[in-house]
Amino acid sequence: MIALSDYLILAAGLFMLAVAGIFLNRKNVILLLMCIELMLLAVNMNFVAFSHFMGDMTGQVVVFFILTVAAAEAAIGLAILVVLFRNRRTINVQDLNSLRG
Amino acid sequence: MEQVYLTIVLAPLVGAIVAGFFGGRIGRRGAHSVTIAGVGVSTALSIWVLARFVGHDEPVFNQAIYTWMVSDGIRFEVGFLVDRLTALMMVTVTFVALMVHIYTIGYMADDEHNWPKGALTGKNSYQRFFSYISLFTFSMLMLVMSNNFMQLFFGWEAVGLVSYLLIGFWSTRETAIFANLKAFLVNRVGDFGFILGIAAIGLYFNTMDYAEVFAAAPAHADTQVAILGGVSLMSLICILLFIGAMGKSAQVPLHVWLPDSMEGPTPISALIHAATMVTAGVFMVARMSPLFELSETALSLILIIGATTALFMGLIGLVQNDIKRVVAYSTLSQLGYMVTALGASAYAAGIFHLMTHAFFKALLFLAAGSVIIAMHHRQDIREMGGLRRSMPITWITALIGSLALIGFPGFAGFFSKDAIIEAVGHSTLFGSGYAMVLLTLGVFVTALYSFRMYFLVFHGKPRMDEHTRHHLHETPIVVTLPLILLAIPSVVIGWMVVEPLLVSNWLASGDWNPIFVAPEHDTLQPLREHWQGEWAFILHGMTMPPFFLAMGGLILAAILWWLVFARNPRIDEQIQAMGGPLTKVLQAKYGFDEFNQKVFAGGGRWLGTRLWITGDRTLIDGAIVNGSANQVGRLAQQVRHLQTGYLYHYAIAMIVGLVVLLTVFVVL
Amino acid sequence: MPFDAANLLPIVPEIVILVTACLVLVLDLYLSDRHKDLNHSLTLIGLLVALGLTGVVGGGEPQVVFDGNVIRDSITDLLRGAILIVSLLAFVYARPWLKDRDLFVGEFYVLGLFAVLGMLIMVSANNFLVIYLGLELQALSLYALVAFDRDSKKGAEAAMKYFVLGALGSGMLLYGVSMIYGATGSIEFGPVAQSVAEQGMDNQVLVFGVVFLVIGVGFKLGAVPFHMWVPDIYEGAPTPAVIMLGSAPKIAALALAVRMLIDGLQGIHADWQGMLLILAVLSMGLGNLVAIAQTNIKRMLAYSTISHVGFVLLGLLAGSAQGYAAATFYAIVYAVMAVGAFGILLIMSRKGFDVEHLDDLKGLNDRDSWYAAMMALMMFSMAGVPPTVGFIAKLLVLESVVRIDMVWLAVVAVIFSIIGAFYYLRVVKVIYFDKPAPDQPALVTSGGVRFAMSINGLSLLLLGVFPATLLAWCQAAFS
Amino acid sequence: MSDLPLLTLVIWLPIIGGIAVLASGDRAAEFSKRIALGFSIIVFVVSLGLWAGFDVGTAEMQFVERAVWIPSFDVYYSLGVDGISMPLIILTTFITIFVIIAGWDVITYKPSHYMAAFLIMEGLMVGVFSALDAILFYIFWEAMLIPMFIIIGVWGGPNRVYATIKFFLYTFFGSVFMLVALIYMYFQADSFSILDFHHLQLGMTAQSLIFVAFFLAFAVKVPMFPVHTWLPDAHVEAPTGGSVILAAIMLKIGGYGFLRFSLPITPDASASLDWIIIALSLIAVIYIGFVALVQQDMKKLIAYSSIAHMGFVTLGFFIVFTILRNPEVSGGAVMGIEGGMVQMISHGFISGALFLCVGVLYDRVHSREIADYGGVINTMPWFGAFVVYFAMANAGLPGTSGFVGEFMVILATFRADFWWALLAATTLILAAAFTLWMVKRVVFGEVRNEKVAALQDLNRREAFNLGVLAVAVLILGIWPAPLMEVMHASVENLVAHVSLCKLPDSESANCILQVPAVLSGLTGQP
Repeated sequence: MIALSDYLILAAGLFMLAVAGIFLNRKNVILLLMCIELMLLAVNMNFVAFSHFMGDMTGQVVVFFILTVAAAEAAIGLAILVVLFRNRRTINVQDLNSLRG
Repeated sequence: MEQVYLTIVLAPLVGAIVAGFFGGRIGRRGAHSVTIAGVGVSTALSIWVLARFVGHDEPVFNQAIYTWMVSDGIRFEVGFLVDRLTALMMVTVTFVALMVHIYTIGYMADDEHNWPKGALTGKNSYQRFFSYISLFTFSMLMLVMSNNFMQLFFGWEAVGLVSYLLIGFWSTRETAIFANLKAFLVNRVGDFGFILGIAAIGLYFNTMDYAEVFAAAPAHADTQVAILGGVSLMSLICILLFIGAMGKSAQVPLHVWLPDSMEGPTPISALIHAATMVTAGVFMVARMSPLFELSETALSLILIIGATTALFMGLIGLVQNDIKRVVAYSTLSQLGYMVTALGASAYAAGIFHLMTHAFFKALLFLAAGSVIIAMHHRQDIREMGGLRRSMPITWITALIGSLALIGFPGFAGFFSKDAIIEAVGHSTLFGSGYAMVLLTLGVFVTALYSFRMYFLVFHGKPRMDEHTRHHLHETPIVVTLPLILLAIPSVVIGWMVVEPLLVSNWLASGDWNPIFVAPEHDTLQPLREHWQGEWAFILHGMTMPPFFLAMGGLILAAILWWLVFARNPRIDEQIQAMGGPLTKVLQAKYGFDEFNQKVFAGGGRWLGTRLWITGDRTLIDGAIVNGSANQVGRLAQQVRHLQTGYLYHYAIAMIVGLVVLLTVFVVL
Repeated sequence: MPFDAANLLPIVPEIVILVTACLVLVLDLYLSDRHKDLNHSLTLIGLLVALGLTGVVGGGEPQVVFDGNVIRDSITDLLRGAILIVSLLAFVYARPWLKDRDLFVGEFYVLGLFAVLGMLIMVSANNFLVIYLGLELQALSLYALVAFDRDSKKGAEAAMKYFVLGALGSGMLLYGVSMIYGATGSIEFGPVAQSVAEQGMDNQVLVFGVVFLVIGVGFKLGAVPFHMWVPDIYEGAPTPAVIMLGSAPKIAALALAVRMLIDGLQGIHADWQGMLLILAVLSMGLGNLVAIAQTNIKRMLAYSTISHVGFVLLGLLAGSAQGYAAATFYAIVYAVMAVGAFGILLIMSRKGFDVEHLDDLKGLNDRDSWYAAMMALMMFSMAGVPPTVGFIAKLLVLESVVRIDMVWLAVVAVIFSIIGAFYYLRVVKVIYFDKPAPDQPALVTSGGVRFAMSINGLSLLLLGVFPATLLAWCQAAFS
Repeated sequence: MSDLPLLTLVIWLPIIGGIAVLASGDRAAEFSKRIALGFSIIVFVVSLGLWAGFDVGTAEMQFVERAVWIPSFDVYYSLGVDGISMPLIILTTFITIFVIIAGWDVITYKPSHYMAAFLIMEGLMVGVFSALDAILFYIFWEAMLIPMFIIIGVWGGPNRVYATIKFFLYTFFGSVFMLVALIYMYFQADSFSILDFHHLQLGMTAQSLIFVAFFLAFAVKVPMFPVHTWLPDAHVEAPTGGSVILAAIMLKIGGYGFLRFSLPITPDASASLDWIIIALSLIAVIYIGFVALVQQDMKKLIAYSSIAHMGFVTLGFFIVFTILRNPEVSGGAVMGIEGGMVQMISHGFISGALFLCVGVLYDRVHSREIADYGGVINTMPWFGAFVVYFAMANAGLPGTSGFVGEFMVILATFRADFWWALLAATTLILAAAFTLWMVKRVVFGEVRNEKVAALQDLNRREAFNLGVLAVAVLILGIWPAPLMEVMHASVENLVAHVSLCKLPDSESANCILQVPAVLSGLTGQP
């Protein structure tokens, strides 16, 4: 039997992976978008797990919404990426430092 | 009577205001008429008041005119105390003032020559001068007629103000405006003590009124104050008050301003710096005799200071060549006599000398002024000589004044000075021996410098340049009339006053005695006991050392500066050269000026600069105010670099925040 | 569940905004360049109508509709009104700027309106999901707005940063929500509050979730150390985008905090109080400090925002109705000040010239003393100098802190506000004491803009002298 | 007459006037100046109503107005005056007239803004003196900074930016702590009424902290050493009118604060910490006296002289405790405070006049350096006479108002301690030295240069300004009784307050002052 805690630990792991990805990655902005998706997935995992173990459907409904939002978010993110590339000819994270101080 | 007294005080003030504010409109004639009228009214009324005291046993007037304010139960009032002492002072003040007013018409007649071209200050300077001297008369009357300490201080400072204005009257002269600043500041040092003395009275007596303070004073005779390990309250109060007197009456070491004050026009030297204002200190101490009698410490101090001033300031007079400065040092020396009298509890004698001195010293100054007018404002006695021929009235009156000054038997100064020396001789206080010796020697010195000046100015060959010599002539009537009018009292006042003042205690009226002398201090008692009339007094005086010393001085002066000088005009310098270092010390005036200039003026500026630069600018502003601002700015510059611009650093910051919050709130 | 029209009544303002947004979206396709003004007018009308309807449907007892998903209570009414007014001003100020730069297109209005809609939804949300949706609607619109000027390098970079960090922020918020769902078994505020009250502070999962939640709120508000996006976005984004995201969204972020922390999690107030305390002190300190070092006025205002957020948090952490009211008052006042300040920057900009540097404001008093006075009012208000309302706001917040015996915190706050006063004064100095650069043309603005700015600036004074009404509303919201 | 809300009128009339002047704008500058002058005169006349209707027999607040302002927060628009604040209000309305007149011809850059700033300033200052609600007080107190900040910054000298920001931040720094203290007391008293604060019982720790907070606020304003350094800078850079208002009134607000807040609210803390203030006051008198001596800039010199004179004010206020503690000394506490008050009023006239004098010169020569002048009296005899007169007043010459306060404070200080009095009395020498030395170098002497030679004497406006102030100085100097009468009851009530132990019963052992039996019947029981 897989316990609730196992799901939570997995989700937490995924979440940490996503967060780590955001701050370890210094190259490609697209990787950041993927990490964000991953983070939302970790949250979804939590919701589904809780929903299942509590016998409450709310959590799963929430997941649907989050997935939709994630899709919209990805769209916007990619759009910004295009603009960025159009302007700077690079999507290197390390190059994004003209605004600072 | 209140109206009379108010008129006496206010008439000169009205004159001053009219002449001061409307001087341009009423012109010279208007200005001197209105001020002389004002002072004339005061003089006449003062004489009338004195006459009433003499003839009708006028009761003592002690009343408030109005309440200045009330605070904490203490009433501060403006009011008059008019008793016989006051009446005497009023007459002295107003009479000399009137003389000076009249004299000024002549002295300031061509004052516009004293101003640079185009200076608007020179335009109505004549009227302004009259306004000032009338204002002075008002202030001085306020001082002597006051019945409380607050008003005393008012008059005290007001005469100081007018003195300041008049010394610096010729405001374009650097020396004049230096002298007036100096005079004011040195006087302020005295006032510093004076106001503390008043504050002490306020604390222990809870009133400012003379009569109430005097009445309560004996109860405080043994009160101790916990300052500096405990001093007697009365000593504290008296010494503080006396510091004020030292400033105003120019006693060592606060005398330095008086010689410099000669930068002012001569009439005011006569009025303020000889006859009246400088004697305010003497008057004040006499007025406060009920207090001073309770402190032998203060009396001893007064004795010593007075005697020191009397002799050592006289000595400086020997080496002065400016006609006014000689008289000025003579004034210092005579003030020393008066103060010494006070120290010996011979207040009456002090007041007596104050009076006689007022007349003959005013006379001497005005005579000197007359000479100065004739000499076209040259004041060096080495350039004079033989003036007796062209200026007979000035000559005679100056001679009378000089004789009065040296205490020639029969002249006014003789009575008062002899009384003082005798009184000091009977004093048993600490320092009285010292004082006795110095005063006696002082008589010799006085005669010497007075007649040195007299002979150099009026006898011998004329030494001035051709142009001046040709224009030498007696000064106009407005100048000589006051000389004559002052010469009369210089001769007779001693005869008239000595008996009532010193012997029969005329000052006391009824149970009110303005001068209180403790029986054990009563140094005039022997004089009273042996009193056999003025002639006997003179004859007795002529057997005493002071007489011989005075005569000796006179004869020596005659030999040196009349007989020898006629053959050897360089005798003056030769004598001074013989003095060697002594002369140097005298010429340097014992170094007081230099010391003050270096230590107080220079030191004050040095300290001020240090405090300003180091304290205000460097420490407070530099280090703390701007320093902290700069530190914050620097910190801000450093902290802003945390914002690196890199996305992942931003993310790390968030993660760090997360971890910290988790650690603090979940783990712990 | 049968359809019930009564359900729709409380959310009529949102519906109006949605309709307006859609209308503009469609209409824009058919409008020639000369008639783009219609977008603007339509938007303003939509906002005004929504504002009016807010008044109409507002008041009275709280209404919970849509199966407990949406609520309309006095907080909703107040914040809705504030958001609409502030957004209205923002749109008015933005127009000349857009026109000057050939950016006067429908998208701006659509995105802006959707952002407003998102904020309104946040204000009306009654569960974690709805509030999240509102948040995302607002955030996604704003991401796009930041990148709105397609040719701006800075804008693109700012948008990217905003997007990534924003996503990270909402990710964390969401993670926190999931934990709370797990701990309480509900995502509705009411049941959550009930459950929390029963469990108390023993439930570690709950506290764990709250930490993430606070981070989410902190991020949206821009509290240190989750503030890093704020200065970069303020500097990089085109000023009309900044005015949109720097004003009303602060009110929405406050709503986020109020709904989640107070409506949902009041039971573990002691826990989040400590967290907010840390954030508040750091925000006030860092915000005020670094602002001093700025020469770019937009960046400076960004740091100033951060410091103000610290003050808002002070009110929240006090944990009393009085404190919440103070925080709300503060947030509303701040939004009004911010929209005015950025409005001035917009007004002073012209084709080819953006007001970026402090020096660009030089001699504003000589160029137009009315605007100068308005800007000075904003600055004094931000510095908290009476008689402007900024002072009242600070006073209320300090009062709520002293009320819970945290005098030291009040002292810390005022010390930082002294530091803060310096850079606001510097702005006034530049406006009043410096002479304008020689080749500055006169400021030409339309009457509407001038009117709006006058209302905006004078309201700070008016609210400062008569704060009672607004304060009463704020207090009513939490009584 | 008495039904009119006089205080409200005196506060708001000038503010309305200021707005009217602003509205009239610079295009009709002459017109707007007239409006400004008209308002300032009307306000002065109205404020005289306060004097006329004042009941000197009571320490109760008079002309009280009270309206709810922020109900949920217990903040009231509550005004009232007693004998301490009323003279200061009249001083404010009086001085403002001269400021308006002084700026008439001189201010050419946006004159209407200049006048408006001063009118608004006037209203705010009157507000400070008449507010009975702590928050209202604080609002006026801080709001005052804005017009002053603008005045110095816009119409000031070359280094004005540094000076005005320093001024603002210094004062702001001082006052924010007071705000925290006020809020704290609100929770203790359940009210923001200042009079309720007077009846608070606070522990020693709380009192001490509140005292420190108040001290910071008021000491900066007064200003006391070592937080005085903003004043010389502000004065030097400010336009003439700014300097006048700053010296004549704004400094007084600090002194007023000590009387209204520090002394009655925290008497025990004040009693135990009074030595700090006394020490700082004496430092102000002596240290600043020496610093003033070496100033090269006339305005700086007068600014430093102001600090020294205000040192007298704080000295007069805080020797109270030493006097009350000493059972052997009867009375003196009232005199000290009254002396300080008189000193404040008098300093308002004198320093205002002196700054006007410097302004007269500055308008002609555009220099404030002493070295640029010399022999001014030769070309400006009337002006020279005024300068000498006011300088004498500044040096505390009897017969002028400068003497009254100084005299009373020295008398009262003597009751506290001989050495303090000795140190305080050095002002007689120092003040005379720095003032008259300046007079000597500027007014007297030979005409120094062509600029001085080309000077024109006072015009009618300047002569009017200086003349009226001179008369005021003289009247106060020769008859201060009316002023004293006005403040008697209030000051006595204040002294009664400070001699009460306001520690809670548990700490009553620490009471430094025991309530003397005679001092009962305080007004306005809690």
